[in-house]
Amino acid sequence: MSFLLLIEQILNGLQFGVMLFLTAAGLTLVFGVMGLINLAHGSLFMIGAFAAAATAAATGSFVLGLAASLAAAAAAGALVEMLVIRRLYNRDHLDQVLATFALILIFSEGTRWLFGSFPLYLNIPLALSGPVTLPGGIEYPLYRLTIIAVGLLIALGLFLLISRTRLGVQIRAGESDREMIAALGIDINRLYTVVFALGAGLAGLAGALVGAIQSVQVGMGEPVLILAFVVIVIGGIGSIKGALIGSVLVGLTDTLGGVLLPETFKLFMDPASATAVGSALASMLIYILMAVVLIVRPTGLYGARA
Amino acid sequence: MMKTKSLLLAATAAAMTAGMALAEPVKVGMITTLSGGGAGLGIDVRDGFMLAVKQAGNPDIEVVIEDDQRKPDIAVQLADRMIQSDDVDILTGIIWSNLAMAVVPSATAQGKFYLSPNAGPSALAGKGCHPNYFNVAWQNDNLHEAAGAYANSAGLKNSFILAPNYPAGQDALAGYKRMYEGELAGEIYTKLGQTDYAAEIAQIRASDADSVFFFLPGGMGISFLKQYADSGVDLPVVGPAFSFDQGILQAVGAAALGVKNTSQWNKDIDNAANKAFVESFEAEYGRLPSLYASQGFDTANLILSAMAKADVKDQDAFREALRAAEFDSVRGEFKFGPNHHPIQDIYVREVVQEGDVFTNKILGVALEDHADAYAGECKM
Amino acid sequence: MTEPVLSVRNVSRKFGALIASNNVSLDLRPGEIHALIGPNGAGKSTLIKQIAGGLRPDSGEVHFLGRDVTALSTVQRARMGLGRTFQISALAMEDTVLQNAMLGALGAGRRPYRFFRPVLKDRDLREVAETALDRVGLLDHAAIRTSDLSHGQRRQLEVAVALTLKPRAFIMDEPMAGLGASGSKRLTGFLDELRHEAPILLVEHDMDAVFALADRISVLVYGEVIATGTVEDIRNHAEVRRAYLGEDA
Amino acid sequence: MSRETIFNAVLALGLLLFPLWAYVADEPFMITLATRVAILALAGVGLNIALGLGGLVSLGHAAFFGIGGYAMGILAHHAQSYTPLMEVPFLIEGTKSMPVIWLVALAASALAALVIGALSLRTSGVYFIMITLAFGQMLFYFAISWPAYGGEDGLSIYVRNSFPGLNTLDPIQFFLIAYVILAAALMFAAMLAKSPFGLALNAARQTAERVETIGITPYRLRLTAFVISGAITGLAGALFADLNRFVSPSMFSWQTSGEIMIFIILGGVARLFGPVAGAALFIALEHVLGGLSEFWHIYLGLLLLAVVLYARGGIIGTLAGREVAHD
Repeated sequence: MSFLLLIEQILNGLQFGVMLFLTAAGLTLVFGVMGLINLAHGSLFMIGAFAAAATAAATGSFVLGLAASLAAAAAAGALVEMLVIRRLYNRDHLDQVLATFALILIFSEGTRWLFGSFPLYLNIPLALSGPVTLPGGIEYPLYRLTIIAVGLLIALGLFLLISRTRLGVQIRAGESDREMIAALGIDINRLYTVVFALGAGLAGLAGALVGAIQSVQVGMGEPVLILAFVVIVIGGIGSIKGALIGSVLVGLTDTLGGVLLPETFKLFMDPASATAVGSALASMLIYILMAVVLIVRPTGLYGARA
Repeated sequence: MMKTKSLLLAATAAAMTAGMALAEPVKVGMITTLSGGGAGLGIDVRDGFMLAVKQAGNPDIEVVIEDDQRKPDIAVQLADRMIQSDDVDILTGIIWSNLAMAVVPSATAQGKFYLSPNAGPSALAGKGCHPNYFNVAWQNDNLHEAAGAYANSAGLKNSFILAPNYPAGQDALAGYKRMYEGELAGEIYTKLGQTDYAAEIAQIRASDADSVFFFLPGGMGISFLKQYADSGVDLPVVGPAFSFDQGILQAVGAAALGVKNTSQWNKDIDNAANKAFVESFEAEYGRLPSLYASQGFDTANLILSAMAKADVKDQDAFREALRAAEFDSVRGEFKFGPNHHPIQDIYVREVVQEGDVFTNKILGVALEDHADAYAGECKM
Repeated sequence: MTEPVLSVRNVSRKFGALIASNNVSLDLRPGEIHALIGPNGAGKSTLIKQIAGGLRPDSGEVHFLGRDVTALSTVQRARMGLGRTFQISALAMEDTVLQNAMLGALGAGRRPYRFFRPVLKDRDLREVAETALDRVGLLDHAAIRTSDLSHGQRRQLEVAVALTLKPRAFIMDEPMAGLGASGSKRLTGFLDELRHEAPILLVEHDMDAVFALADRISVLVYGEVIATGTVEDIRNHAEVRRAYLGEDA
Repeated sequence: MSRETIFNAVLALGLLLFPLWAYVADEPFMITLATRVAILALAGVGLNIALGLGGLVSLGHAAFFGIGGYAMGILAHHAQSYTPLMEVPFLIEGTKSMPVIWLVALAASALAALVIGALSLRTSGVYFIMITLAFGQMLFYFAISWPAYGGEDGLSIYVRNSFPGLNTLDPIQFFLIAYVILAAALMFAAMLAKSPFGLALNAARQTAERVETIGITPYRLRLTAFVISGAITGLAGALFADLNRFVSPSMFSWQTSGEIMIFIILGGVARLFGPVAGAALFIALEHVLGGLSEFWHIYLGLLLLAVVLYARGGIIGTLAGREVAHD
């Protein structure tokens, strides 16, 4: 494999990682502040994609679609938080798992009821379509570069939000000590609703951004959910920094593993079985990565709490 | 999981169409995917099937429809119920090969007929064939073989081929290679359910391929096509019809325009039965029929044609009637091979835009009177 | 002088910039009650953890029964006969008082991997557990759910569980807390007897109990032992009065 | 007798009488449904030992369920095709005998649980949930892409495996096999909870520190519980495969792990009959709601939500109230 191709694949891994980060950030935020396992996070991702597709189809504007994804997912998140999630903070993880699993069922079939069983159309805006030539002669899709940029901007925004704003102070207080928040006179119900809606909105935005180059269909959120969990667990639950590093690690492992493993096996096997064995191993690779990280560091790379 | 929509068509239609002499009613159990991500395919099969039943106006056919949720164990459970409790004569409807493998062997072993409107795993065409199993769609490899044949005739010499790493994917690449005579620029198995194909597309770009063949059903195909179109790689793409089907094309949009794909059916096949089918389907459901709908439609008509000739309780006679396949297939000519799989023409289509709608038009025949590669292994 | 049962030798432990234990040395001799006192945050709990095995010192050694146990786990030290009670009750709250005591007996018997016979039908274990409960005065409460006990009763149960192990030395972390006057008087009397079975390293805030019971006292301030001596020595120790008792007075 | 004991007895009797009624009324599918309940409840009983008694929330029990299933599938596949399982270093033939298959399923899943548990138990809390999920996913992807035994298509067994003296193809006889095994597992679980091991494990869940200070290693207790738990779930997997006469990688999927866990939460965590009540309710709901609408998942979701929010402690917790302290 040429050096240039390797660079391009590393870029692809990075890009995949950033896409994962967009979904994982909201999940880790909600977990860190509220201690809530939210299986329905993938559904919010799906809601964002559907809202964007519907809006873009109606208005012809991708940007409006993005705005709609953010709004729809945040609204759905706030609604769910007030109606259901709020009652679950003091429950153990098992109740949260069951309740948010129930939410997946409701969201998935509700979406199918509203939008039908066929995938929706959502494409990237003309201005961002097609490849650009990078230094070194790599042709790379502009939209994917945009995703990398947006993802990094959101990461930066989250760091600033948490380190520099009043909301960030409250979030940090919430992570360390719930009683302290109440003592500080902060309306904890409002804080939780806001954080949950923020996490949901991020998931929705990710759904719209990613949906433009994937398939907008019912059930699109579940594989993403599992990957997002893998990411935040590797990074350490509750840590935005961990989520970013975990995302990139998973993105690189998955992409490079899929490319390099079959090549490696070809060195000592016939090509057909090398491809088969290499691909099989590659599909297990991120889970192997996660298991190894947890065996070495039982609370993830940046997880503080046991 | 059990939605029972018993559709006992009005007995008042006892005015009776000609040829409905045999009064023994036939009970059909349809197990198909109606909820979750893959529901579109099952809904199409169901709608096509029920359209034919409705048009026949035959009061002697009763259809029980159930949702398998694309889960093998649910499909088995439904089959058990239909066989044990509903006492159906014929089972049909399954979309996915892995579900078919779960249901078909035991259903046929229990003396039921199974007519496949979509899945055609090689095991059931070869060593595992059964007198009571009929495939009305295709053997899984057929469309891929046709794609290979088309690649030869189009002068493609160096294909890059990819499919998900699971049995149907492995069959797909094997099927393509069976007919294709050129070189392979690369051969990749992707992860089942994969949504991002940047790495694969980079490999395609870096190779010296002159064409791409892929089999990525459902959402995987949509993702691949969108990302491929955006990558700037402009090698010609060939694939089986599954990723260019009516239900999917609207979601892919312009990214699919011009792609050549192989199919045993298209809405512009020129015969009376097909014209009537396309028109009546659009009138009934307000959308264009898909490949899957056509297969459901043909399956129902095959059953109806056999009912007209034999009593379902007389299994040997009914089996002969099915094997004769004397119905007006929307594909034109249709007959069964010795292993009860179709011998049929497979066409090359191109994705085009008609007004706002993306659809396919036929370019020519890729393989004429094509049978499958496993018939020889079938002993029955 | 007899060989000490337990000895802590030059133990130090840091958490970042905080020095939790600074070159601490102390020992526990047969038959004695050695009280460890000090203001909150002096590093008593950290020291206890290093003795019992939950935490490894950065440097220094812990010896128990003449053996260097610094590298041994809590479980190994417990099996050698180090009995411990917790400051914040570590009891199975959903279980009955008797079950908690039997748990101790089970640990002492070293045979927890039995899957079939109900543990409550094991006469030997039951006898050990009931004897221990009787000694702390909880036998009447044997069938009560532990979470329904008062705080004082939970301390008693802590002691009872430690008793079932028949340890060679006790480490007790504030057993008097929450007991009330009569309760702590009874426990004081009980510990006074108990020292003849095995010596006790006693961390306690109740100074009346400490002065009544202790043969020797060590005072821990900012992770350092500033004084060790008899009750009289400590009462008269100028630095201790200043650093510690002075605040109390 | 406590209310929970009465409820358990009613449930046990009901699960036996329902298929007997179906047998008399000639409703063989109802027998199949009851068999499904019994087998899935068995899987739940297995998980409940880790989850309820040991506090080990495993989202990877599909691994053991699938291994049990494939133990059946692989052995029966070789027996069916008259090919040996392996020839070197010594000959192993396939088999169609249920007892042998069960033993292999138990042993294989116990071994897998030993390895997975030994690594996973280094973590705790949510990390434990996720690392067990990771192992389940590894096996899932392995099963899909491993062509020798059918990959995603799975393995079909044409005739159900045999049990000496019984006709396993007769639904009621197969039901009775499953029921007896479930009953045995419940008895074992009840005994385990009261045994010395159960006492120590239960204490380790509540206060690991205490267990250490009495000289017992919590890690080993938990690992033992995890192995027992995995083995029982593996046995359920073998029976489930025999019920369907089919195995496929979907038995390894994370949804399967989730479903087994949901039976327990629905029924009542750490309740002896929790998995039975949960599996029965879940399957009854599927059966009834499935007939109402194409979008019946919405109703199922709403019902599950109602149970979490308003029926705390699951069905048994609601009906029987707070658990009485043992003895």
